[in-house]
Amino acid sequence: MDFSFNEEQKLLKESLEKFVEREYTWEQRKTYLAKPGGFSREVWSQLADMGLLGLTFDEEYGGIGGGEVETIVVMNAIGNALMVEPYFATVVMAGGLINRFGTTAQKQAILPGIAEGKLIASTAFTEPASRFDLNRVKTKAVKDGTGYLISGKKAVVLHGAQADRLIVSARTSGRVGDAEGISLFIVEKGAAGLKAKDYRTGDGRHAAEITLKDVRVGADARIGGEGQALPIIEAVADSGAAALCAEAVGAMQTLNAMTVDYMKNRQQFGQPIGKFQILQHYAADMFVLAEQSKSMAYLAAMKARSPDAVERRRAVSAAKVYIGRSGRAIAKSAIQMHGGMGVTNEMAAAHYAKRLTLVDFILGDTDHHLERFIKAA
Amino acid sequence: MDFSFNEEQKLLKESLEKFVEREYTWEQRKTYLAKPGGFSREVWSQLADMGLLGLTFDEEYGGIGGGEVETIVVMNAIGNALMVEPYFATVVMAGGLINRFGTTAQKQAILPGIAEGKLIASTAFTEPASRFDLNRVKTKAVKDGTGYLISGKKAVVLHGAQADRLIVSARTSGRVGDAEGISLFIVEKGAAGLKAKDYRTGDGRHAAEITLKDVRVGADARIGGEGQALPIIEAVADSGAAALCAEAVGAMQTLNAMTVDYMKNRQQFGQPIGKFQILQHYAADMFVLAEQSKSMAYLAAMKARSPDAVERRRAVSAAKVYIGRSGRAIAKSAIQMHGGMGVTNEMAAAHYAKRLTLVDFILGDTDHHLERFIKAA
Amino acid sequence: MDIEYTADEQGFREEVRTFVRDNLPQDIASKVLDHRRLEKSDSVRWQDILAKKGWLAGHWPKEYGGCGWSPVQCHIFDEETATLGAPRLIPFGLNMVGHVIMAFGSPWQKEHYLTRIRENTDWWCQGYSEPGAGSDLASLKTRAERQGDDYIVNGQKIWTTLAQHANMMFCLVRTSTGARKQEGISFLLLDMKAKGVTVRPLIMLDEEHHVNEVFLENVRVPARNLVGEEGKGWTYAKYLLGFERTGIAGVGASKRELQSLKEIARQEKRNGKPLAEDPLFAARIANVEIELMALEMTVMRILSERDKAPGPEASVLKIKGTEIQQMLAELMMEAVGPYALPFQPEALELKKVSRGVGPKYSAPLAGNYFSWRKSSIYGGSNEIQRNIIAQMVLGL
Amino acid sequence: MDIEYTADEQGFREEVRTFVRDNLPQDIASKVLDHRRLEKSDSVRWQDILAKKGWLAGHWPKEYGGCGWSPVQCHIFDEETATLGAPRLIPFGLNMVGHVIMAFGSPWQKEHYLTRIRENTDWWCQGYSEPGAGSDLASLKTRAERQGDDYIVNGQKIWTTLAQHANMMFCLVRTSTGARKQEGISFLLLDMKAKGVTVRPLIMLDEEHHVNEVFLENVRVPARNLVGEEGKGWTYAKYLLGFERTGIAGVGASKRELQSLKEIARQEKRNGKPLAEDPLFAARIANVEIELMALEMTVMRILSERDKAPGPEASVLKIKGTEIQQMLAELMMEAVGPYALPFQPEALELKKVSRGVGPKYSAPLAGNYFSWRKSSIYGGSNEIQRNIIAQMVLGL
Repeated sequence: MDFSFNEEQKLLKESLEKFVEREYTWEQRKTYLAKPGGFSREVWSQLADMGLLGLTFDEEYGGIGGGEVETIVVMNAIGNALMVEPYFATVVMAGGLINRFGTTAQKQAILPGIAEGKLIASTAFTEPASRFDLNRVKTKAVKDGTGYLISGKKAVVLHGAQADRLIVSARTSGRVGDAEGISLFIVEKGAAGLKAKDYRTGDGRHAAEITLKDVRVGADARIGGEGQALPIIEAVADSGAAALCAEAVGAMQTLNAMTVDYMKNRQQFGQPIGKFQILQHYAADMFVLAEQSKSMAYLAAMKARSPDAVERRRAVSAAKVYIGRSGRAIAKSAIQMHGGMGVTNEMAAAHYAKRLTLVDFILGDTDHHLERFIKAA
Repeated sequence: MDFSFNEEQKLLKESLEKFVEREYTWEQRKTYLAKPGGFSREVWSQLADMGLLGLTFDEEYGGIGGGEVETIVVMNAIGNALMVEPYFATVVMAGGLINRFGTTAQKQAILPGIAEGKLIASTAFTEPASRFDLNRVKTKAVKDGTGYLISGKKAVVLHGAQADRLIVSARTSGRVGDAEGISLFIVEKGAAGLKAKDYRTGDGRHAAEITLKDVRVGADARIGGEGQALPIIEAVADSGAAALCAEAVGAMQTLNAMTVDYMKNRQQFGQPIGKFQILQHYAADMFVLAEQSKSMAYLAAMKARSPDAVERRRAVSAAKVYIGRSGRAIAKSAIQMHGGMGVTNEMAAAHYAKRLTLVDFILGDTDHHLERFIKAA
Repeated sequence: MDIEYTADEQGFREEVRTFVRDNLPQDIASKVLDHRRLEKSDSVRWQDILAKKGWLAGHWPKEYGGCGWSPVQCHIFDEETATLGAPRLIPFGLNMVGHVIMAFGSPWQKEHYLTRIRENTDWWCQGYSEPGAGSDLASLKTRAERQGDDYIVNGQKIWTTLAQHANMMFCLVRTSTGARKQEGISFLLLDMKAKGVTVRPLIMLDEEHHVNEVFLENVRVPARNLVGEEGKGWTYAKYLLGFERTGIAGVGASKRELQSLKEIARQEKRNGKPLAEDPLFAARIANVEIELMALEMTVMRILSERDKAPGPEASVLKIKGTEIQQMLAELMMEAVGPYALPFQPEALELKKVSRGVGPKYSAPLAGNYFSWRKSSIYGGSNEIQRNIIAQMVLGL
Repeated sequence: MDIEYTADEQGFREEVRTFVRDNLPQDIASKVLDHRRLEKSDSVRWQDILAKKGWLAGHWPKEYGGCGWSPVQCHIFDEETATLGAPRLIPFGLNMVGHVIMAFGSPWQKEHYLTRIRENTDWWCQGYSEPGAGSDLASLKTRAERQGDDYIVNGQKIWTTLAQHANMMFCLVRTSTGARKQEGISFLLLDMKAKGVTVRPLIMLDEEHHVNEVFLENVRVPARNLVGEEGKGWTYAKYLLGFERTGIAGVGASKRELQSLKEIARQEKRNGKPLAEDPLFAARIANVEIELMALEMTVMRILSERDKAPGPEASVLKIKGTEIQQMLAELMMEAVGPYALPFQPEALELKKVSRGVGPKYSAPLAGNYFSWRKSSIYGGSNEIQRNIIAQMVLGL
């Protein structure tokens, strides 16, 4: 049993920390948020240069063959600095999916582009009425010659309008809610019939509502067997959830540190507020939750690719429940302890609190995963 | 709108307080607990002399015609002093049932006896597998000539072995869980085939497991129409739940006062522990819960006889949920703040905490009433 | 003991309900019910309607032009207006400085300011908190120096709610330095249009502009705008703090929000069934509903003990009231699942509803959740309220 | 990073499991698994079995006759023994005074006492708390005065767990009065059979006899039973406090109790279905299970950072460990519904199971719940643990 990072992982962590210190101060971050699409293409290129955008891809496709631990390291750093680049959507979700389940041609066509920072990609699994159920797919893909015509709506697709490629789940047979009959397709930006309505999310990222109207794709755009995509989607969603857990833990750590710092400096009643026992206990609880969350993020990462699907579901869902709830609780306490400042948009702490609250609504909230955990028992 | 007691009610309250001060100190209470059946027949007689045992009965049967508010006053005082006499089982439950739903002959036969302190009575609704469902009756009553033969088991019957009369629910038709087909019968102590296994409860009262084997009762022992007793049982259980709420509030008030007192006197780190902010906040939360619980106990009492069954269920179940949960929370905090002393059986506070915990399991716990509240919406 | 309303009270409720139904502009009600953005003009319009009816200050004694409503009537009025979607009355004049002026103001202040409050002429804001004086209000530093007939005020106020709309501010200022920091504080009425007043917006978690910083630089305040005696400001502020006993619970508004939550939970689906029927979610709704029932009964109980002086029971109402508001806001956000994420400030405009994404009720809900986080901080944080209960009520 | 056990560790687990299965007396296991009353002889029997195998002090270094198990091995041993129903090892000798003697004891103390602990000869108890010194342990008042080769000890200890079975007590006593109250405290080893020692039972919430008051009246303790230096007792006590890092979490025992809870929830019915399938109850079980998963991972994480000195992370384990124990006990009590009420001390005897009322598992559960309330008070209350985290870890 070993919870330490190896030398490469330590180097990765350090180089990210240095990068953040240099290129991702809070002031710099504000300028990135203001750019088109809500992130910095320059930062994105730098991440590519550091090898991060192909982190988990096989080496023949421009990657460096990292695994879940490397993803933890990066996502943790992203959470620490509240980075807004589309790493999660592009590298973890879309890239991870293609690297694991795509054909050689698909890998060749997409992975090097992602690794080089030239291609943004995202996954479009959620629909307006699906809530968090990955099988509740209404979007249809109808065979048309050798290809398919896809029609339907996808909801809250992260960076959907910025993405050069979208991986879309669509039903080739069966009914909404069936496990069978779901297929996955790669759709290119600018395809006829594809529309993206871009918007910001409450935590400052971008997402989009996607409308597909008879969008034509070739047979070579399909990932996995026809109608057999649900296990792929679930596997990738579990990896994604584990990555989000690591990000959230990073955000908790920074937010806790900021809060303790504020408690040491803010004076009321002639002393730092951190001298008040009730606030000390809030801070202690925040610390405990963050420590336990860190443990759960490790567990999720270690089990995210377990060949035993029950073990995988239990670990990932347990982590998502624990971290979703803890993140929300830490966010509330941090806001409360920052007092008036905590409810303004002016303090960095507020933005960490918002991210920790809203991240719970990506890839399944606490209730969703609690139920999944119970069913997986 | 008026939340005050009228003059008679105030007098009742005062006379009870004086009685407790004189006859129900903590030391006296210990001697009562040690008596056969776990309570003092002398105290019981004194309560009869004060008119309390016929409090809510009609005057022609030796009662004084009080209502729910009078019951609140008494139950609150019982909770304040943690009195162990079978008031709830005898007067509120069994007596209340007969007074409201019995025949004239039944009233004449039983109510004056209760009012005079000569008769102990109880209700036997719960069964070993019924949990808190009043309709889950397996005990059978089979017609036999003009009377019935009753067979079955009844669980956790309060003061069941001390009771001279038991009011037993039994199925005359239908299946376990049906709403129809339940009847009520008065069974006398010593009836052939009736056995009571007496035991103490964790909060120092007595209860019994009752076994009935072909216990013969006449047709005149039936209360209400054959097979039509469930609404009667529910109505009485709701009155009973409201009364338990008032008792619990009384126990909360005393326990809170004891805890605050302890906090003022117990010294650690050179000051009373009540100076520590975290403990102050625990105490403040205990106060808030007790205040809110008091409000809910009033609501339950006021609606316990509402002709609108939905309104009645909503109010009583909401109160039982709120007070069950609050009582448990107050008990935990009180124990915690009493430190080592809080986990010994030597302090009165410990016994209040036990009562507040275990009272939740009488007439339906928090979960049971939460579900009932939701269904009543 | 009787927890039912009297026939008179029922009649009053009907009267209020009918009036609000007939007179509350539909566009304003829609905004409130759908959690959309209220403009200054919305509040002004509605308060003008009430002023015309003579109900804006209905809770004031008749001698000051109010209707002398009983506490129960006030509760009924609050509940009915809130339930039907009326905007919350801006409290700074009506429920705050108004009461201080009634109790401690000069005849001129009473004549001039109370009339203008009652007739909805002035928009007041509250100048209490300062950057270094939040929970520890008494350590405020804004100074007022007497110069002839004027005070010259210098300092900075913060968290000044809706100061951007206000033309008057009541504020606490330091006129001398006493032995205890509570001494030497005075209560001034300050014209926001006066020279030297600068209002700077503070943008909140929901990215909306509700509160401000107010900078005061050599602001000249006529001495006739000093309330009561110089140096007694802390006493007046405390009087005010204890005054608002039951409105703080927000029962009416929370009842409205509970209905809103239930409606959303009926529309949203989880596992193909309405979220309202999901056992875990239904339990959470029921729990907050039961909390609200308890709070309402406690409010009633306090109202019925009217003869008793206002006491620290307000702290119970503050704690529970804000906890319930926050729970309701959180459940509404949770109810819409992935649609908690989109940030759509433009959808907060009534006219632009159709441009939003997700179900029509979803756009404001995450912002609404973040916005309500302030309620456990403002007006004496819930930690301060627990200190008050422990120390004032329990004597610890 | 790798969270799986090594092949060696897996092998060790198998070895422990097999040994416990083959050697733990069935009657003892039944008592533990069914929450029934353990006698002194049960603990002695089991500890004798382990001593014979050489595993009683397996976690001790080899130089003191232990097996030098790694922290992971210790964790595995705890987990396997707990899961299979072995009684918890009485910690006062093995995990407490043993470590102090190893670090600070004289050669004679090491030879004499460590051997007797390892061989299960002595039953130790801990004399720390006093009536006036609970959380504030340093204000203890028991005095020890040097008289020739002896100390004469006078005072009173309280909350002395299982002192009724003990023949030895390690205790903190005051040998002089220092400037700070932590000074002048010494660490003595006291024979419970000595003249002047009186043990009085304290009956607990569950009406069982677990703890005691110990009165010390002119008790003569040979000076060779002073550990280390006079006046350094506080240092040794603190050393001990930080020593027990992960066992405090009680992961193994809580895993066993979780299984017990699940089994009860499968047997009990609510609405005609197993309670385990009731959505609200299932959610509560799942939540405590997830808490326990997190705690176990945190324990592992701390174990794997073995090179770091023992730190205040023990506070995290204490808080979460006891919260989980209490939740499990509460859920088991809730699971049996009305059968939480009967109090059946006689049913706690293994032989008398059949005489109880209700399902056979129900009798001990309410008592078990009340008994566990102590865990958040003893060993440094959870409030003290939060103080430690805030002050020692976060520097507040």
